[in-house]
Amino acid sequence: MYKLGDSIPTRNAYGDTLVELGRKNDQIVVFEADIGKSTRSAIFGKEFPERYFNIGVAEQNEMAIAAGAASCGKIVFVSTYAVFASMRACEQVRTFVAYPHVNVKICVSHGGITPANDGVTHQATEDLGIMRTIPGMTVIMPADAVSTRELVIAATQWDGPIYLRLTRDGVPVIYNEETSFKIGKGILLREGKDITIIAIGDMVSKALDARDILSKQGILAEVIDMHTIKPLDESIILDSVRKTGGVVTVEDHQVECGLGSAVSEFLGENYPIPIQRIGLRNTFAESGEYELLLKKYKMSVDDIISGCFKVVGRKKKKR
Amino acid sequence: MIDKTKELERWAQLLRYDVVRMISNAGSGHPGGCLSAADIITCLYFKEMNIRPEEPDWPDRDRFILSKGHACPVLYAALARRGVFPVKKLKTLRKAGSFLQGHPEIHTSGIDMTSGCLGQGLSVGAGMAVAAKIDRKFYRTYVMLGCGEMNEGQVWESVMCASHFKLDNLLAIVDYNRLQFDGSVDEVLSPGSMVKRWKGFNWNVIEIDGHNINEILPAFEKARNTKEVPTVIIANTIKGKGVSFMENDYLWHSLMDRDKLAEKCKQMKKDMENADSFYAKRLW
Amino acid sequence: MQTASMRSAYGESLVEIGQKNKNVVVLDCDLSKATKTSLFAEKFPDRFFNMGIAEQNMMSFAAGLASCGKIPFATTLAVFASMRPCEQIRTSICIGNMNVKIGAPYGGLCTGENGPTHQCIADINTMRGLPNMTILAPSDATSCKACVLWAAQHKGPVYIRVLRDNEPVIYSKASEVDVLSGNRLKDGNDIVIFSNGFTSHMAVVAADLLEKEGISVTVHDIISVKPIPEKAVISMAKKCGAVMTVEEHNIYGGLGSAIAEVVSQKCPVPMKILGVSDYFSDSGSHQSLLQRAGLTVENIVKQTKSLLNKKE
Amino acid sequence: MVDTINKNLVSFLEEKATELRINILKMIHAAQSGHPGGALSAAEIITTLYCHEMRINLDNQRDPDRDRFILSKGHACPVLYSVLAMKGFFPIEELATLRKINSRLQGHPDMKKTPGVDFTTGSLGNGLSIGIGMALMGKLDKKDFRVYVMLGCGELDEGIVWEAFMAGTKFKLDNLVVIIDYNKLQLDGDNDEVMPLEPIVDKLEAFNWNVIRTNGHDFNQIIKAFAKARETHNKPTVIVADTIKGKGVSFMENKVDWHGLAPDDEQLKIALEEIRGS
Repeated sequence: MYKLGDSIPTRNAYGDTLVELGRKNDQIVVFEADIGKSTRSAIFGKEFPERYFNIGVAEQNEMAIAAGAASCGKIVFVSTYAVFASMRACEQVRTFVAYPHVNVKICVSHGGITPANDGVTHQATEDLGIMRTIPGMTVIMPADAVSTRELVIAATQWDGPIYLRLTRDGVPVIYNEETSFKIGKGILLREGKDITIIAIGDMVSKALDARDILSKQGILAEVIDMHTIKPLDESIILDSVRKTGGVVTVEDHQVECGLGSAVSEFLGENYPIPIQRIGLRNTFAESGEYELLLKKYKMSVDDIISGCFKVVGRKKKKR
Repeated sequence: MIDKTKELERWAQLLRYDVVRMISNAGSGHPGGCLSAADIITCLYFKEMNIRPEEPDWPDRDRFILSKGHACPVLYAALARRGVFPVKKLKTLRKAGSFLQGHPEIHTSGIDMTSGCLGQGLSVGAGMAVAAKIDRKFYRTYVMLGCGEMNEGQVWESVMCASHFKLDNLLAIVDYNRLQFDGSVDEVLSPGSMVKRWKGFNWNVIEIDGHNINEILPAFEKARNTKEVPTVIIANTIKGKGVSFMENDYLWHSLMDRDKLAEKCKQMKKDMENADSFYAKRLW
Repeated sequence: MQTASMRSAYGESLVEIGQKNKNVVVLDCDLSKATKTSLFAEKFPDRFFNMGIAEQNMMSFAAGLASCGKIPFATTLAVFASMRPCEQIRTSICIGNMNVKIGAPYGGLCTGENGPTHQCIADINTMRGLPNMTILAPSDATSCKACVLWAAQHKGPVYIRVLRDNEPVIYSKASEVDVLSGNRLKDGNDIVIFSNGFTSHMAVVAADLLEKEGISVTVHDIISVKPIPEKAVISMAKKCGAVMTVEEHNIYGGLGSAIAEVVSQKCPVPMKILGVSDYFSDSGSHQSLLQRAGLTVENIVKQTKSLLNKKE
Repeated sequence: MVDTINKNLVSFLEEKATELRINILKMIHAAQSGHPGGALSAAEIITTLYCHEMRINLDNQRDPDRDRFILSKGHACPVLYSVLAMKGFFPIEELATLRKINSRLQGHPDMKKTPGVDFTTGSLGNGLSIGIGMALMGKLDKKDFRVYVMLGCGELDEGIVWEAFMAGTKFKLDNLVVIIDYNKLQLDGDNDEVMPLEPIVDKLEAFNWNVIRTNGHDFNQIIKAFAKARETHNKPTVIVADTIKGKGVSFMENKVDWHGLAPDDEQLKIALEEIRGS
């Protein structure tokens, strides 16, 4: 369905998958907050108008309605932008979705700085961290269209709430359709021995690019796609760092609270080694082209590479 | 000497051109809601509001909050045309490093508050109006809301609180173009009778044609003379007003076809050049 | 052991700064009697605004006030001050770096009997991702006062997590409290415990017990979770070679996480994060809930010993 | 239409409401914390719901066809727990464990812990949205269950409530009934001081709901209001029930301080005497 290397916004894959699921399972219902055309949930709405509810620009209401619907036995998908689901409706997610542990799948577009031109108000760069601290939440960001499809399907079989973050703009397809995905299990994309790069979402393909360049410079990096940051796949991290002894985390998110933080917490308690975190450094980004923003905010392929060099250097110093 | 109405209409037309030019240049943005608001914004910035373009932070200035922040190109155009910053800066909309962000940001000269996440502007405006009352200052606060925004609960929270605090120095304007992102407001989440709702929350309500300058200006005046209660102007407008293929088409909420818009832009420019020397010297 | 009420200290400090600075205004969402902003309301009715139960409106409203030169203290229970209006705090306050102070009494589990809907173990994290935000979690009534005084002077958004009643008094004078760097409550060499809020006092008691067994412990009270006092943290982690964090917050995303980020980047040493292990708690007394979470002196002692075994 | 309501029914309900009030006070006294004022003001409405109006199934508590009730003003849960115990969802003795560690009766309602609680609540303003979700699914599945949501008047300050009022209209949810326990007091004082709600009926009508105003302590009126709601099609109904906070205990009535305060031994004694005597 999706060709390797094609640039596809993961929100598109989400919309397509919803329709596919809707055909198989009539218990799936979808709620939208007036941006169905953009989140791609409208595709589902077109085919299943009776199971599609547009709540209007009212995300808190949307979330609590979804909770009520889920309590009647439905598998409920909620679509809106990441900023609005995680922050506008933050408390509703916590109190009415997570605390009662109902089957609501919050699938949100415009994650990270991928809505590049729209500017800060529409770039969710704190959401993964916020969702991660809510007990009972499962937090996911797929790296490409293929994994989006697989993880959205897996979400329907998962018991309990899920927050799944999508990109607005295109990201390259990196998986072929044989790869199997499990919620909570990271994917070892490339093997290596000198350093572990743990990446999530749109940054996974950047990590792969960095690895290619690094290998020419004599550093073999292991690359892990940590599509689920909660629950964190601890064993894949441990297995890898026992070999490499150093970690660089890469995320389209604030370096505080997100993937880098989750990995730091885990390794701090279990296997203290040098870690470098790549992401937004306690600042809001701005409007502009995606690649230029990555550069300006030190999240580009070059920055991943220099992060790797730093950690490798510190490893040596330690010895 | 041309009359005031005619002059304002010209400025409004120029702002429409700026909007079309800026968005086709940026390659993304929200033209529909800019064009529906152009006449009101013109009346605010070229007549009603007390501001100092050379001193945008003047403490006694009137404040304006574009709660429907995605329509910021029209606001940027008004600020540039009033001389707050050079018109040539409009070219940089949505580009990295530009102070003209995709949604308004308080650090931009002339922007009184960050917005873009719908439904928050009226709360902010109420805060400003209260601050004026505490300080016994006479500046007024204007907030423009989109009709889709009225879905947001926070709007009703602020509607309630503004009448509770008797904020007669606050004016809300609803750009009632009846279309939102996913379709018509009636389809998405019907606002029922807009007038009845605001009245139910104890506001002074004035309904006007939001493209008729001879209705807009008197409404502002009436609002200024109303004491003890806040006023809302329900301005009936047309989304995409002034560009035939955009009018009343909800798909043009955001940029649908860049080439078509660029084409239109060229044509507008040509028409305006020929029409009047007022425009000719101001085009870019 | 002397105790005092942190929320009372919060209310009283508001009155104090209100007297000095007429730009201080206080907002509340129908909880002024619980949050003690009622003290300010009695004294300065013209500068107090009860917003009703409308937290989102309160935050954007506060941003509007701040843009006109006021110093608003927007106050409501921690869960409704951090999570309910999270996006308003981001968009209206943090993006523009507005001078709004958020007072958040009833952080952690201290509203015990009211149950999980009112307890808040995710507020610190919810605020921590937001650029421009300063997050303060004082550990007693005195340091709470110090935080309010500091916040009024600081330009930019500040979140102050306040507890309820009967917190042991740690500091004698507000002027002694170092809000930004934190404060060394006890000095030792074998391990450093970073803590804040209600648990700082426990950490000191635990350290005293450990000392009798020949284990020397540094206890550092970290009031500012963001910005985290990086230099102090690193120097102590280096000196002691083992780090424990204790807080009344989820083990994910809070003080422990902030320390882990710094330590892992600058000097990886064995660590233990003590807190609420990522679950929704229950109704019950504050003490019983702390016990269930393992936030007790006994557990701190036990965990310290097991962490020391991991030290190289 | 019920023009004449069976007198026996009314006296039966009155008896039950008295029992509820006694239980409410006893349990809050035992917990030494909780919110008596808003629990007492809701007693007649809750009694009517559970003992007359609603279809519940004790043999299958989670029966998908049951009517649902959501106490959006979750802090008033002692009244809900009392009625659930009275109906037999759990033993009446359990009421004494309110708010204590390991109890099934949390300080605010928890659907995963307490039998008979249809949804978790406690943070204000959200219950109506949840009810809308349920009512929508009822329509989708062509089931005939009804959904009842009780809001406190202070909750109308919350924006999400107005979002929900809009959505209720849009989806024409005639299987949904909202009851506003309009006791006109909230934590910090009366509505007019904190955030005025009047003209409340105009507001609700402007959101295109079927609005019924009634006396929330008069069983005849309450029963009729529910019946009228059943007869209304294509739009949801909201019942504005005028009530008295702390109703039934003279020293609590209309006293804002009793929003969240537990009676001591002496106060409990007087209160119980008053309720039993009336």
